[in-house]
Order: sequence, then C-alpha cells, then structure tokens
Amino acid sequence: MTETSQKAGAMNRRQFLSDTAKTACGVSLFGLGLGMYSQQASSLPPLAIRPPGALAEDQFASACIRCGLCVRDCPYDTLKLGRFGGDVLTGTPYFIARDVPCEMCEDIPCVKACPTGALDPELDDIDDARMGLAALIDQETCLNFQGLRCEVCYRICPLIEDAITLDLQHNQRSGSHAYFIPTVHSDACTGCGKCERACVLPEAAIKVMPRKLAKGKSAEHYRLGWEEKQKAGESLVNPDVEHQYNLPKGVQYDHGGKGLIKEKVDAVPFGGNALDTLKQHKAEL
Amino acid sequence: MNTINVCGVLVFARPELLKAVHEKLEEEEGVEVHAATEDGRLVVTVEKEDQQQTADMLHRIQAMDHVISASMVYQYFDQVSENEWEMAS
Amino acid sequence: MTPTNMPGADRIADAGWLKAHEWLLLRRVSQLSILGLFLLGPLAGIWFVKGNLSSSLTLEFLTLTDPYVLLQSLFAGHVMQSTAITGALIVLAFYMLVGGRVYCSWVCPINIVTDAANWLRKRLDIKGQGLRFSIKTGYWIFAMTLIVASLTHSIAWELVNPVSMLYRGVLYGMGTAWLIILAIFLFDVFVSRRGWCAHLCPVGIFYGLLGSKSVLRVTAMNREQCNDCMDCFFVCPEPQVIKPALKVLTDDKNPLIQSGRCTNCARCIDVCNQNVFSFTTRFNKQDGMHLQKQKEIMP
Amino acid sequence: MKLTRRDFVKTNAIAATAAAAGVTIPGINSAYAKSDDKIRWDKAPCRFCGTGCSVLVGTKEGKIVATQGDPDAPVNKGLNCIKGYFLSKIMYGKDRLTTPLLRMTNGEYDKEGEFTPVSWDKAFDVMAEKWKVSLAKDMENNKGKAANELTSSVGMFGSGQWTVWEGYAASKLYKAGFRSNHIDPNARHCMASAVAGFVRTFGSDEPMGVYDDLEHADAFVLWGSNMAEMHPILWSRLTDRRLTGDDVKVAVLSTFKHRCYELADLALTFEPQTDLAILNYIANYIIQSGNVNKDFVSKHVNFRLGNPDIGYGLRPDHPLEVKAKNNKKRKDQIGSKEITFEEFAEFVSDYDLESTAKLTKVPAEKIKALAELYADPNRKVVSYWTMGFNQHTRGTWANNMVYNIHLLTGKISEPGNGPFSLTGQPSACGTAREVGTFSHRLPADLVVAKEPHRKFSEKVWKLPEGTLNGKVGYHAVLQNRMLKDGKLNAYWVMCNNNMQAAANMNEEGLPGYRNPDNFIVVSDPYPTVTAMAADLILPTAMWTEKEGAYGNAERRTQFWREQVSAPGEAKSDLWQMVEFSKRFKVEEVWPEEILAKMPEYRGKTLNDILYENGQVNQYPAQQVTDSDNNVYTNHEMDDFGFYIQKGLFEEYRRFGTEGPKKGHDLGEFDQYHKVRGMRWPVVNGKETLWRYREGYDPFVKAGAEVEFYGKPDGKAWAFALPYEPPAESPDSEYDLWLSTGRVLEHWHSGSMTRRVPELYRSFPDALLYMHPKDAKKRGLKRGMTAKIETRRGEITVRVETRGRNRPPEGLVFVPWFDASRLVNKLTLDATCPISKETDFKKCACKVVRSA
Repeated sequence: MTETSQKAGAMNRRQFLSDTAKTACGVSLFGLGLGMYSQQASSLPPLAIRPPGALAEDQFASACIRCGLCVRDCPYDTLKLGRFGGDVLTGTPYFIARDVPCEMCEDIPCVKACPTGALDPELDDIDDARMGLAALIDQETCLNFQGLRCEVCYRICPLIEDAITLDLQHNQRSGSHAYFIPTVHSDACTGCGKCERACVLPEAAIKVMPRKLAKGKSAEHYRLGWEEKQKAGESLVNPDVEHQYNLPKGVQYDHGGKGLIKEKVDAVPFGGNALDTLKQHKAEL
Repeated sequence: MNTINVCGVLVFARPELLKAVHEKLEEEEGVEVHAATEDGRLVVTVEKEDQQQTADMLHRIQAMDHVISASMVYQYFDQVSENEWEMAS
Repeated sequence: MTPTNMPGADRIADAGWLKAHEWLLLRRVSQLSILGLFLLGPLAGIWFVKGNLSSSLTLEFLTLTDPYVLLQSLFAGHVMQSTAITGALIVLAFYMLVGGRVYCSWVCPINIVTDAANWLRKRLDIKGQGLRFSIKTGYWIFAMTLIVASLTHSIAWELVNPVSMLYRGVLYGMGTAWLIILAIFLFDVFVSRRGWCAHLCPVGIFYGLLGSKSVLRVTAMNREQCNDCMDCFFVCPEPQVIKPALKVLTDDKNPLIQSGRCTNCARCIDVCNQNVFSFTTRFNKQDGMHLQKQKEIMP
Repeated sequence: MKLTRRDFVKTNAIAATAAAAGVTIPGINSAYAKSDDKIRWDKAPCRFCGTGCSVLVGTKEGKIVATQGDPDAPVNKGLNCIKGYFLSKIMYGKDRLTTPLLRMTNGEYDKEGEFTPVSWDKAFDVMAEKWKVSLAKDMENNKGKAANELTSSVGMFGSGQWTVWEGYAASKLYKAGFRSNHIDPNARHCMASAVAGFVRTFGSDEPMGVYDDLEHADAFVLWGSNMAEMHPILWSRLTDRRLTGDDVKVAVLSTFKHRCYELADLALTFEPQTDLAILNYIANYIIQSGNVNKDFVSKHVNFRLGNPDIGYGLRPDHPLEVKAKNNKKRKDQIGSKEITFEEFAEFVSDYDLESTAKLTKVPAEKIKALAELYADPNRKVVSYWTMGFNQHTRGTWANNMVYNIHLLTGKISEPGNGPFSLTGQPSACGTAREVGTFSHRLPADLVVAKEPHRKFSEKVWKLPEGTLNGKVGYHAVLQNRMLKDGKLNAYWVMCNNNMQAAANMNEEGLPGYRNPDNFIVVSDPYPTVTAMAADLILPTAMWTEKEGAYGNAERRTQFWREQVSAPGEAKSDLWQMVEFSKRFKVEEVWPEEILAKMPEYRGKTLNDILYENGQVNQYPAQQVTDSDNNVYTNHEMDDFGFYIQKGLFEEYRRFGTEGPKKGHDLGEFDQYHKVRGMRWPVVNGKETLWRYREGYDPFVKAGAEVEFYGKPDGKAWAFALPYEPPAESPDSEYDLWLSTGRVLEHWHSGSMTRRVPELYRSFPDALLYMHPKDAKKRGLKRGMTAKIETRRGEITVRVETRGRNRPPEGLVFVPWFDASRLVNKLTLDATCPISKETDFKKCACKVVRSA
C-alpha cells in the first residue's frame, strides 16, 4: 500500500468512525424522540373512550395496529381513529360519548373485527364491557339535584335500574316534592356514554371517563357492616338474645328496629261486627 | 325607620367645561359624581330625604350652566330600618 | 433539460411514450387502485376491502396484516391472535415470492410522493445527491423502531410512520398528518435525493430484508446490448443495485439484480432502448436471452 | 364586607347610570348584574301537560331569554320537568311559520299545487270562498228542518291547548255563527272518556279532588297512567308522600312495565282490556268482605245496570258493529236502568278472584292485595288515571267502574280520598271541557242536545231563538271519516297536529284531508305533518306571544300576559277567528226565518254578532300592566280596539254563574291576572278544594254532608258493567299487541320539543320497545330496524329490548312523538262508543325484520 492509500485508508476509517458516530447519535435521538412522543401520546385524554373490550391502555398501545377495522364495522359511526397531531394515540380507535356514544350492539362487531386481540375477543356479552365509567360529576348544575324532573340520563341508560338508579329523597325546600337523584353503579355501567350524550345541559353534568379516573378505591381496613351482614346472610356475630323491657300497657319496644311502638287505640273497644265482639268477650270471660 | 331615596342620574356636560360642572355638582348636598368621561358624561347619584327634594335637585342639575342634559336612569325609594338590610357581600 | 437528454428519450423516440412508461403506469395503476379499493367503502359504500395497509379485511374473509407492524407489536410485548398472524403470514409469503420492496414501488402511497419529489428535484435542476445517508442509517432506524417498541410497550413507530399515516389519513381523516408527508416531500426535493425511500424508511428496510431472497427478479439478461446510455441509472431509485448485474461484477457473472433493495419497479425496463432488462425468476441465471422469448414475458 | 341596604341601592344606582352612559366603573357592574340583569319576569303556566306548573318568563329585548319554575306556585314550587326547563326555546325553532302558505299553481289555489306564501287577505279570501260554498249548500239542505236535524259541511278541529278565550271564540264562531256543531278538540283523544265517566256518574264534569290529595292519601292506585313520565311534577309529589308518609302504598297497573313500577309496592301487569275485570273484582271484594260504607251508599248512591254490547265506534259496516246489539242508537249505547244494591252485588259477584286472575294473567294475590287497599276502611286512597283508562274501547265504563269502588267505600270528595283523572293537555279542562268545545257541548257543562241549554246559551249570546244547532256534531274520529266520505268539506285545524295524532292515518286521516272535495286549513306555529296535508297553512302565535288562560286538571285556571310578539306575520288563533268572522255577512250563514227574529242583525257581519256584540267589546283598550308597572303589549287589543280577552272571558263566565248547571263559577278576569291560578267553583273570590263535600263546596246543601248536585237527587250513579273484549286482539297472523304512548322528553307530536336541540338529543327517535324473547323469536336484535305491520299500515322502527319501558312477551310499545315514524299509520280507529275516544293502546300487529 502506498502512503497515500494508507492515508486514504486512515481517512476512510476516520470517516467511517465519524459517520457511524453521527448515524448512531442521529438514530438514537430519533429513537429518544419517538419514545418520548409515544409515551406522551399514550396518555389518553379523559373524554376519549376506547371501544368495548379494549385492553388496558398500556397493553392496548402494543396490541392495536391502527388498522381501523373496528371503526369500519361500527354500525353507528361511533368510533373514530386518532389523528396525527390530535390528543389520542395516532391511528387508535376511540369515541367521544358526547358526540356519538356506543350503542352497545349485542353482537359487538367492533370486537369481532379486531384482528389482533387489542379488543378482547373473549368479550361476548356487551353488558360485560367496561369502556369507561359514568360519573355524575357536577351536582351543582345537574337538574335532578335541584329537584327538577329531568333524569334523562337514567331513562336513556340501556342498563336502566342496573347501571343507573334513582335515589329518591325528600325535597326539604319545596316540602312536598322528591329529588330523583341519578346514581351510577360501577358494577353494571359499561361506559357506553349514552347518559353523557343525552344530558341536556350545555356542558354535561354526567360524564363518562376512563374507569381509572372515575373510580375511587375503598380501603381494606374498614368494612361496611350492613353490607357484610347482607353478604353473609346473617350477623357476623351471633344476634342477641331477646331483650326484655319494663313497659307500660299498650306499648312495645322493638330492639334494633322501630324502637318504641305505641299500639293504635281504637275509637271504641269493640270489634268490627257483632260476631267479633262476641268472640272478644268470650276470650275475656 | 329610615328612608332610602337614591337616584342615578346621567349628566351630559360640555366636554370643555366638564371640570367646572363636576365641581359644581360635588358642591350640592347629597350629590356624588362617580365617574366622568372626557366627552362629557357624568355618572351621578342623588340621595335625598324624599322624592320632592330629589325632583328639585334633578331640576337644579338640569338648569346648571354647561349641563346639556340630565336624565334619571335609576330611582329607588323605600322605607326600611337600616340594620334590617345589612347583607353580606 | 431538453427532451433528447432526458432519461428514456431514445426509448420514447423508438417505442413511443406509452411503451417507455409502461411499467410506471402499471405501478401507478396498482398503487392507486389498491387505494381506490379501500376508498370504495367510505366513498361509495362498496365494502370490497376494509381497514388499511396495517391490516385489512377483503370480501369479509381474507385478512391481511402488515408483518412489520406485527413484528413491532411483538417487540412491544403483545402476542397477536391467530387472525392477524395468519394475515401476516400470507403477506410475508407473497412478498418473499415477488420481492419485498414490491411493496415500496407497487403499493406504498409514499412512493408517489417521493417520485414526485424526485421529478421536481430534476425540474428544479438541483444537482448532486444532497445530504447522503449510508444504508446503515436505515438499518439503525429500523432496529430503533423495534427497540423503542419494546422499551415503551407501544407500537411507537406507527405514531409517525408516514406510510400508514397517509393511508389512514385518506381513509379515516388526515389530521395534521399531511405535515409529515409534506416534510418528506421537501426533504426529498431539497435535502437528499431519494433520501427517504432509499435510505431512511424502516418499512422499506423491512421489506428489503424480506425480499432479499425473493423469486421474482429483474435481470439484465441482454446486458451485452447495453450502450452505456446510463438511463437506467438515472431512473433507478436504488441505482447501486444495477451495477453488479449490468457490469458483470459478480463472481458468478449472474445477470440477475440480486439486492433486496431493488424494488422491482421496472423503470429500467421502461427506459432501456436496448431491451437489456426484463423480469425473470431468481432461478434463471441465463445470460443473453433471445429477444423473442423476452417479449413473451413482457406484458 | 358588609353592605347596607343603602349601599346596595346606591351601587345599583351607579351601575344603572353607568350602563346607560356606557361607562365602566370597576367593581360596580357585577353587583348590578347580580341584582337585575334587565330581564323582565312575569308569570305564566307551562305550555305542556295538564299538571299546570307555573313558570316565570324572563323577557329581554322582545325575546324570551329565560324561564324559571315559579317558587310561589303551589303546584310545582319552583320545579319543572325537563320540557318545562326548555320552555324558553320552544318558540324559536328555525322553521317557524311566519306567513300564510297556500297551495297554488300559476298564482291560483290548486289542491295539488305547491305551498306558496300569500297575504292574510288572500288566505282569508280563498278560505271564506270555500266556507261560503259549503254554508250555502248547508242552508239549502236545512230548509224547513228543526233545530235538532240541522246538518253542516263546515267543521273545525281544535285543542286542549287553546287558551280559554280562543276555545270560547271558536265554539261561538261555529255553534252560533256557522250553526255547525262539527267542532271538536283534540281533547277527544285525551280525556273524553273521563268527561263521559264524570257526567254519567256524577252529572258534572271534572274531578272532585285537588292535587292536595297527594299529600293526604295513604295509598295511590295508578290505573293506566305512567305518571312518572307524563306528569313528572305530580309524580315528584307522589314520590315524596311515599317517602315521607307513614306506611304509604303505591299500586301501579299497566299492560307493560314502565317507570312508575320502580316506586310501586304493588305492580300489576295485566292483559290489555282486562282492567275492567279487575275493577269489578275489587267492587266484588269490597262487598264480599263487608267493607261497603253502607251509610254513604244509602245516602249518596243509586245503582244502575248499563247496557252491554255497545260496539266499538268503528264504521257502521264493520262486522263488529253489525254484530253488536246496543250500538245502533245513541240512547242504547248510553242506556241504563235502575237496579238495587243487591242486584249490583250479584252482578259483580261473577268476578271472583280465580276467574279474574285467569283472565287478566295477574297473580291472584296481587289482585287481592289491590282490592284490600281499597277495602281497608283505615286507608285513604286516591285513584289516578290517564290514557290507559281513557283511550279504551270501554273507556267510559272504566271511568264509571273506578267511581263504583270509591262510592262503595265512600272514599271520595275529601282530602286524600277520591278518583282523579289526570289530563294530558294544559287546558283540556280549562278550554276543551269547561268551555265545551266538543261537538256535543256548550260552556259550563251544557249540551247542545238539550233545548233549555241552547235557549240559555242563545240568551247569553244574544242570538235569535233557534239559532243553535241541536244535533250533536261530528266528533274527532267521525270528522276524519266524514272528510273522507266528502260530507265535511271546509275544515279548520287549529292548535294541534291531528294527522300525526289520530288513529288509522292511512285509511281515514290522509284520504280525508286530500279528498279533492275538501278544503283544509291548518293553523300552527310550525310546519307539522298535519300542515303538510293541508291546503292552506296559517302561521300562528304561540304560548306567551298572546294573552292567555289555561285550566289544569285540578280545576285551576291560570292567566298570563302577552310577553313577546310573534315572529313575522304570525297571528294568534283568536285574531284569526275574529278576522275570519268579519268576512261573513249574517245573511250568508243564517236562514231568513232565524234572521227575521232579530231584524236588527240584518246586514251585519258575524264579527258584529259574535264579538262586537256590545258584551265582548265592552272593555275598552287599556294598558296591560303588572304590579311592577311593566307595560305589556296585547296585539289583539291593539288590532280590535277593545280588550277582547276580557270581554270573551266575562261573557263566558256568565255560563257558570247564571247557567242551569250549578257549581261552575269562575272568578273575575282581573283577579286571575293577579293570582297564581284559582280552582273553581270560585264563589265570592273563594276557591273550592273538594267538590260535593259540605264545608268545602259552597253548593252543597247544609246538612247534606255530601251532595252530588250534578244529579237531580244529589246521588251519584254506580254502574254495573261487564268485561267485554277489545275490538282487535292478536291472532296467528298479527300476533302482538301494539300499544302507543308518550315519553317525558317530548310533548305529544313533538312539534315543539323536537325543535329544541337538547330535547331532541335526549330522545331523538321513536323506538320499538319489545321483550327480548319476542325479538329473538323474530330474528331481531336490539338496535336493528324492524318493520311493524298492522292491517292498516306499516312503519320501520329500531328495536329496543332494554331501557325505560319493558313490555311483557306478546306486547310492543311505540311512542308517537316522532314525525318520521308515524305510529298512527298502524293504530285502529276503534273508540269507546260512549265517549268517542280512540283506543290507542290496543291493536294487533306483527313485527318482522326490515329488509
């Protein structure tokens, strides 16, 4: 090898090393950027709801290949694909309940359409879907909390009386009306979003959110006694022996129940008809 | 018992003589100027014992030099005890 | 640029414009009709094929899945259900047969964008290659997409992949995805000649790897007739793949273009006035095929 | 920081002045805005149901910008349902009608032409021409006929949503002016059976109780009333009573499970029509268990055996009508004979528990538990019902039979005890019933068929003797049939959407309207289905775009002032009728022999005789103000030059105070503008709470305790009436019951509420509610489009197997508010032969998958 060629070789090596370093740096930067972008993008905005059967958000990002087949098979145009530059992970399916809620098809076509299992094929009863959870988040504007007869969210609920029930309360202000308070039950709510869609307020007072956001968690160290009793079907600690009380005549006492009970005093001390009166006398004789 | 008798009066004055009108208004008893604009608008309240006095004051303002117009925008009259109406704000 | 020194000018003069753009037109028809088939659904309500290039369902039974996406998903930690895997295997088999980068030149919508960029680059008379990337950069990027997938448990590349994004954009709504497409276009026009498809795109890398042993090949069978007009080099998106075959540089003197980087775009066949190039299988290493025979293979 | 009252007032003074000056003073404007945002508030009853909630209407710059529940109104105490919540939006639908539209081709009226804007003049010209042709024909036909033989070919279909004076003006225009009794309100579809029931049993229309019963009763029984959705605020009161009262029970009867079931202690889903059997069983149980209030019964009740087999109100050539025995003459249909209590007891003894349970498909113990509620002498019971009872081919009977139960036990006309028919419309009581806009009625419970009643009316109306037509006119269903048959030719539909609302649209409604012999006029604020079928559409002012009065279900009459102007050229119904009356010279409508009795009427117009008659026009134009001295426009007063609403009301009031039927007294016009409604009879400014009960009702004779003074001997009639099958039942081909009804979110045909975007969104389209098993049997899934077919038509509707209504197997339910899914193409126009109210709750249908 000549000197020049040696020099050229050295140059090439240097060039090579420097090029490689540049490439490595560039590509690493690209990788870093991509990684960060994907992490950031994977935080689903609170109002975007995944289709029925969607895997948990971290798994979903790895399983959904952004083909949009679920979108195509949704008969109600509920589902949309996240767009680049939008809030939802590019290409992944979601819906905004306020725009078009899930109609809860019995045959769940979106799940059937998914080729990858990002929408869990095990989901065969739409009632088991847990897309999100409805939460009546603004009691100050919700008309039902003011005593108005709205309850649109309740009546539109496909699982009326399971997912949303009405809690009836006395309206102290009016004195003669009742409050009909919609109450969401997380064990039945699928998160279809029909309630949010139907809410008549300019900004819905009831909203469907990812369950993670909408649901609290009770601590292990305290149990609700009445619920435990109901679960067990009897008192966890054997019930008392029968209590006895000193009571005046015509008064009873119900332990753990009504408390003091005064017997109704009839207007006259006789039965409803002659035969009853005779029977009564016979007993007294 | 007490009376509340408050009027809101919108006064238009000649802009160049606004200051003079402003000062003159302030001299009157029960009259307050709350705002004035460069083009001659003055936001004025008149507070008097009774409606007759209020009406008289309104005429006085209207008759003042350099006042183009004075119009009553708001009028309130009531008889109440003062503390009865204390209210949190 | 005068028409006479435009690549393929001789061919146009001798065989006519149509003949000189035969394969190009076929590719455009292929690219657009695949997109068209997808579009029939949303536009006309005819659901011949649903989904997009990542995964599609044809005639309600044939599922096709992009094996590269599947690979990323696997790296991200998800094992797909059989529907997708079967679909990917079909696609895999197909491209292993016809050449991996057939995807790039016959299917990929970005190809139209970068071809247009290259055309504009010529029209603007921008000389040279511009910024040059080693093909290794592409491999690095490819590897990085898989690494990021496995680190983030997310098919991260598909967030920005212009190939699927353009399809999804057209079919489901564009968002600001057009910015990325525009960026690639401008990049190819002003920064680097054929920079995206030839060097950087990991999809191309993947399909290039897939097609390295593919059956369908372009061969420079009639290379002895080559008159060194260089038109094939001018039009080829991966000019480096021609030289070994055309200039008898391989040890076995094989006239086949063997590199997986060849996209089987057949522009070389279009522009060569000497009929040097033709399609054949990788098993045909014959040199100097009879012209008559060659015509039979041609469409 | 504490603000004194003086400071507060002063702040307001500054803020108001600054606002007028266009000056901003920091910290001042907000305080001003809080206290007065320049919205003028005035009271009005809600536009929708018969509950009669009061609202405060907020007006700003000529537009209603807000409403609020009226906290001082006893009915609703500031609350509203979701329809009431959107009241401020109902007048501002984008497609309000603002100009008359006439079907024209090449500038001329053409039945097949396109709707073209015309002036009011042109509209009334064409309209009057058509009316005059008909009226001339009628005069020719009626030559020499007695008053009770008169026929007519002009008609009108009005509304329980008319204001009191509009109904009164309409009744006068037709009955006195055109001498036609072919005027009927849509209330015919709604509570005619309740009217017939009340009149038949008590001799006087409308409930004896008031809403206060809600706070006094120990048990509530809902007979065919989905109060939870249809009377939301009353349901709120009932619920509160159930929650806060001691041992309060709620029983609900229906043919399908609905929202009331959630509160029910006792829920009975019965086979359609068999409520009649349950009613008789309860009467039987009360008697058998010795719980008859014998003292009450002997003093206040007569027993009658009603005629059975009275037909189904179908066309006379229908096989069912040919077969029926007592349907050919009116007197046979309503006929009854006196029986003894023992005979009554014997009659109902057929309805024992076992056979009733079998017929009704309700578990025996539930039926018995219901009977026990009524029988228990220590329990105060109110029965409520709405369309389940009234829209029934035996609707009058059902009403009579529930009265039997209350009469037998004496649980009536006292706080917490009584039968109470809820009305669907805001003024079904106030206008349709009290004013008597039915084809057989005159104001204050008078009827056209009775000569003394006509004579009295002629006296009040200053008409020549014999002017009023004594022949009962065409009722709602008959009007559609007569339009189709070409016997009714000039027809005005006002303030309702009867094409969508009336049964059997395909066979009767639409062919009638489009019959080339007929000219159909529809007055409405919006282009409804009915308007589409008309020849002339007149744009109408609605609700608070005019001064008005409504009467709710508890006899509460409520007034309101005009708050805003109607858009474009829209005019109130009242204005339309008065202006139209000016187009008729009396010679064109009355024959010479009538006119000869009052020659001073010669050459006058109907307006001169009916409205500018020296009575109606006796109150000169004045400024309408409220207690805050806000000034209100009254467009009718401006146009006519006198206070027409007051004049009409004061003339109408004479029917109650001077008329032959006692106990219908209303208060003075001006008083109503000051109060939040008054419950009639109003005597010496005092309202009546419980009718027929001494102490509460001033008309009850001293010492009588209870007196049903609508009957000559003061005794109510308990009717022995049997169960009879419905007109159409499911068979092998049409294998399901079809029931129709309403939903909370929409008012009737949805012409107002479906134009409020929020309400539309909350319940956009009608659904087919069916049992999941019934759906499955037919290959249907929830959300699929299904075709419902009856012998009369078909529509496609989406299947709903979940949700608010849960029909049992064998029954489907479709609401009728949806103009895109006209369920009345399917329904059968069978009616109660006595009340002529259509049974919208029962016909046979089949449901198949829609291609």
